[in-house]
Amino acid sequence: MLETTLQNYSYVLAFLGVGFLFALIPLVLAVFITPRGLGLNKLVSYESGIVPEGGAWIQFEVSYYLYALIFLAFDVDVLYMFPTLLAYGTFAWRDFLELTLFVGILSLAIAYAWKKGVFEW
Amino acid sequence: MSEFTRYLGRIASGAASLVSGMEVTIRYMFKPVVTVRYPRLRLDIPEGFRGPVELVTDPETGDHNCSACGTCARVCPSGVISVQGGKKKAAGQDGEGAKAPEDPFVITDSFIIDFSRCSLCGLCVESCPRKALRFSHMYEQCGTSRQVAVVDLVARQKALAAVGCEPAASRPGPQQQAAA
Amino acid sequence: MTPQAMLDPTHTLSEDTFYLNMGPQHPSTHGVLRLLLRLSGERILECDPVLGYSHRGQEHIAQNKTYLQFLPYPGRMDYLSALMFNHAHCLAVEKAAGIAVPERAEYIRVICAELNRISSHLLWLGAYLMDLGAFTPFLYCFDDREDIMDLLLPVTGSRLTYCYSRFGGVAKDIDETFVTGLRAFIKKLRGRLKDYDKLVNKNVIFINRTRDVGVISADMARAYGLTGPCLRGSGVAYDVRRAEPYSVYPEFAFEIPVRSGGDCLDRYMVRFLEMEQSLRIIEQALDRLPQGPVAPAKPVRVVKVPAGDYHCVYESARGQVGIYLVSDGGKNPYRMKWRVPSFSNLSVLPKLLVNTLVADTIAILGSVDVVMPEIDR
Amino acid sequence: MSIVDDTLGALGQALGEQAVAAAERPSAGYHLQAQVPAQELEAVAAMLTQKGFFLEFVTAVDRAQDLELVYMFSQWDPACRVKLWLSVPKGQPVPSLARLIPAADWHEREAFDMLGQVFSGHPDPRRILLPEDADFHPLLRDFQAAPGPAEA
Amino acid sequence: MQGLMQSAAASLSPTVWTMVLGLVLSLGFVQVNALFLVWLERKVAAHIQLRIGPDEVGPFGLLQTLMDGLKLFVKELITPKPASWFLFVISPVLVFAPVLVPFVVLPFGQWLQVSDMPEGMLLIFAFASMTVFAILLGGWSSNNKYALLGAIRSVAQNVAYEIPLLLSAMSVVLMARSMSFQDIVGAQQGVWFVFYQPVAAIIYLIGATAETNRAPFDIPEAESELVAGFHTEYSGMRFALFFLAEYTNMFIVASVATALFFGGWRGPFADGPWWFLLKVYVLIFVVMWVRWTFPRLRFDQLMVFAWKYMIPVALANLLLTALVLKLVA
Repeated sequence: MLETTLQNYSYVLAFLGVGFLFALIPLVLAVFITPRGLGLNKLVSYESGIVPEGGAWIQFEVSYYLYALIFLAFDVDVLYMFPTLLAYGTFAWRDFLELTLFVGILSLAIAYAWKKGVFEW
Repeated sequence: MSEFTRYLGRIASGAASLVSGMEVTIRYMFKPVVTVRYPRLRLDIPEGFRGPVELVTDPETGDHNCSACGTCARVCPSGVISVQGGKKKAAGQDGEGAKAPEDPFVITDSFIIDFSRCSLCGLCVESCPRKALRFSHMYEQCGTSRQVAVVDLVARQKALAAVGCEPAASRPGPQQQAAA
Repeated sequence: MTPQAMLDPTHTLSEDTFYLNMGPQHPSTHGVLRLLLRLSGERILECDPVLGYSHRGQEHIAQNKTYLQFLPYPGRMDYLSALMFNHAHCLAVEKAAGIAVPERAEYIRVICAELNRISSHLLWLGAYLMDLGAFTPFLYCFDDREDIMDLLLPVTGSRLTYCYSRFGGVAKDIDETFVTGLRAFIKKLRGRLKDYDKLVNKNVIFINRTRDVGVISADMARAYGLTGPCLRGSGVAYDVRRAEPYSVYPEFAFEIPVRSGGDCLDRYMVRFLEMEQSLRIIEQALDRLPQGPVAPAKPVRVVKVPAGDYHCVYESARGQVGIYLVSDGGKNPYRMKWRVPSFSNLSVLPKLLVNTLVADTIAILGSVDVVMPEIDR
Repeated sequence: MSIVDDTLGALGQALGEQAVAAAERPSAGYHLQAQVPAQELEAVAAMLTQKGFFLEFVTAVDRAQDLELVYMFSQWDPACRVKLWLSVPKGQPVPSLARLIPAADWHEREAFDMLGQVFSGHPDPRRILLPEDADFHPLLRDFQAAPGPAEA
Repeated sequence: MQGLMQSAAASLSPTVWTMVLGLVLSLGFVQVNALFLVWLERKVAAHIQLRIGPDEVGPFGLLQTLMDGLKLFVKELITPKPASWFLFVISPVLVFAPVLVPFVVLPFGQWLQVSDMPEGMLLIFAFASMTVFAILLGGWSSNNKYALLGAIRSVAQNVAYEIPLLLSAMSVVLMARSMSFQDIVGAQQGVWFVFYQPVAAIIYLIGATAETNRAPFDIPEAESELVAGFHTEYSGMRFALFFLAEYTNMFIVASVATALFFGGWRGPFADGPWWFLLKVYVLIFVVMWVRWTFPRLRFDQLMVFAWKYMIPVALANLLLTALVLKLVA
């Protein structure tokens, strides 16, 4: 069992590594092939043909982070459900009840955010 | 409960509107394409098309009818046209011996248009008292400088005649286009 | 913060003011409009439009040309409804100089102007949908527009910047091919409008993007001098063709589509319905097309306008064109002021954009339907 | 009483009978015209706005020593168009209507841009069509355009 | 510990062979697939819009994309001055690196699969969501305002649509009692899951469209608003990598949909990879068809759609599935 897992993850590692190389090599090759430095104006950030006023690295509106926060709470919870589902059916009605309870509490989170107007801009 | 029915109704009506939109696009997908494979295929240029002006070649004389009166140059909104020339004696005729012909013999030395400034309004063609101007059917015009657009129509007509080009070369008929 | 302060070079940017230049080189500012936006996240706090990128001094040109020579220029202001601007110029000069126009020429002018209105609205429709992210309707509209151009090309000689009207008539008569072609086109476009209705007008995404976005009330429209579909979308049934009829418009039965909400969807619907009304006008004009000359026997070359000032209004695709002509009796206009609809229509934008999202900016700007060379002149 | 007569009366009351005149509508394109002293301008404009008029445009005509300012007001339905005009010596400011009528904002900026008419109290007196650093007003009669690339 | 090492070494040699073969095939497939998909997209778009589309290079214009790729390869790589150099350069690599991993578990056929991991489905979702890091890095490091807006939108959108995606997949897991693709496809012997789970299938497809930033959910690169969104500043090969990753991701989500809802490699006459590929490309065609039909949603509407419609419906669907399973069992 452990062996197979190791083997499987060696595939994942290899595919990840090759994917990395596969993306990197053409970029490195391109550096040698492509023309360079034709005109300094190209190096200015694009902003509809006007030299930008101030950079883009600034404090940003909070509403995006709110979404991220709900997501974090939600996604992690949802992930817990995968093992539950795999074991689903081994008990009579207990697992259904537990699943319902879990989903119900999860839904409360959305209902709360909905009521609080997180989704309104 | 009505809130909930409305919620479901919104989903249903929204989905229905999306499906009807997709029906339109899939129907168009199987319609014949409208693209014309230019330059492999060309459309006929209709008679009224306004291309850069050119001098009409008189089929009898094989020459243009311009009398260098300058009406076109005066009426032109953008100063596109400059004409030079005037009444001249016919070649081989002596000053006093020849009688002045009824129609004074006119030579147009040059008829220069600067197409880069032309807006194809048609005032010159309409104002010409001798109907010596018309629109050509040229539509493939490009160049790398403003000077390319400056053309002496008299010189061009002479050059075309010298190589035996048909007077109507600038207005290809449908047959010629199909061959191109 | 006032707009001047925004442009003041000594003004230091605080940590979280986010300025965004939208335009002049931007896919959906419809030409060379530049919007300087101050944002908080994606919410717009302030908008300052910067104009003049395609200013060509048309009014100055008018002072230095004869009335006839200025003829091709108005079509370059609003290049999408060149026939109408061309017509408007002729109308203004004819009225001032008292030049009569044969009836057949008036009918032809109206037919062509309405065709031009449809082609302008079609281009707007396609471009607006493209602004909202749907590319396909754009090409359908261009397909329809192509038919209009194919119809107008043999008659006017051009495809976009027409110069067709002449003082006292038009440059060329229409023939039977044009009339039959036009009748076929009317039938085809009616079918297409049904498809647009299914593809766009009922689409839930489209409706959500445009409903209650950029609401202009009737009072606001009045205060900013809005005209055309922008005004009619706000519930005011004002159309120059009805209010101060010119040419042969009084002879046709047509409705003025009006919507009361004043949002983007209403402006959209007004233009959409106007296309059908234009088709109706064209049909009636074709049915009643009189015989006769299309231009005076002796073409009008030199125009004598008595000294004084004259004002002429015209309903273009974007609203009311006003030509204020001052003559000193000379060959050239002494002063020719073009009151163009887009200029006033755009002036409402800074007010409209406050507290909307970046995506709405595009939706609102598109729904106002501006043509930059018209504004900049 | 028609809207034209009504407005004629109201303008006559505000400005005096001799300043107001009916115009030849079919050729002139407006129904009424009135010469307005600069100090009365805001009051008259406010009065017209109250009556439901909207501002079509503001412009100026160069008359040698003076600028002739033209304000075109219009009523939608029934149609009534009123031309207000005043002559001001070049360089003398005129009160701005921008705060009263938002439409005047851009039109006054254009009049300044093109003819150099200054509107006092304008909230945003920048050029509008020409570049910020332009030092000329092209619609003044003595302005000569520089030759373009084709002529040069 | 020593035993573990030994057993790993013993199992090495067949593993290495599968690995090399799998890598070569996957890499080749990724290339060809991207070329084909770009061509297909352009053809579908063209014909929907009454146009011809590419038809000059190669038969039916099939080689057009190859030529475009070559052109991009020799284009100048511009790194804007204000950008954060290292992150800017590395993010195209990061966006592409994880797209190869799902090919470990994608079930092209009963025997055509590198490895049938028991947690296969989860692996794909895990790596698919890594793309968003690269997009955020790329958009932020560009120091361009359009790119920043695009990147932030992208993150918010991806996290929001991740949840309905997982929830709809859960309904299938619940029915198949496994997360291994072979088991899931095996469970669809008679009837495809799409007939048991139509709601989950629709939610999955919508979520997948959003995850791959395809219209009408293409707000991170909404060209009429944000010019090109997060890849505004990218040129040449760097841009090509974003492009390649996008089209490969499209293939991956469509493959997962095929395996979860449409019976994978099963089909009439003879089971096999041809059925799998056919179904995947049909699904991709539908996604393209949708793209060339609809306008784009606004950002807040997109989020509202996810949180107010997709997630509640997906949750309800999951509970319903659990209940029905209890009742029939």
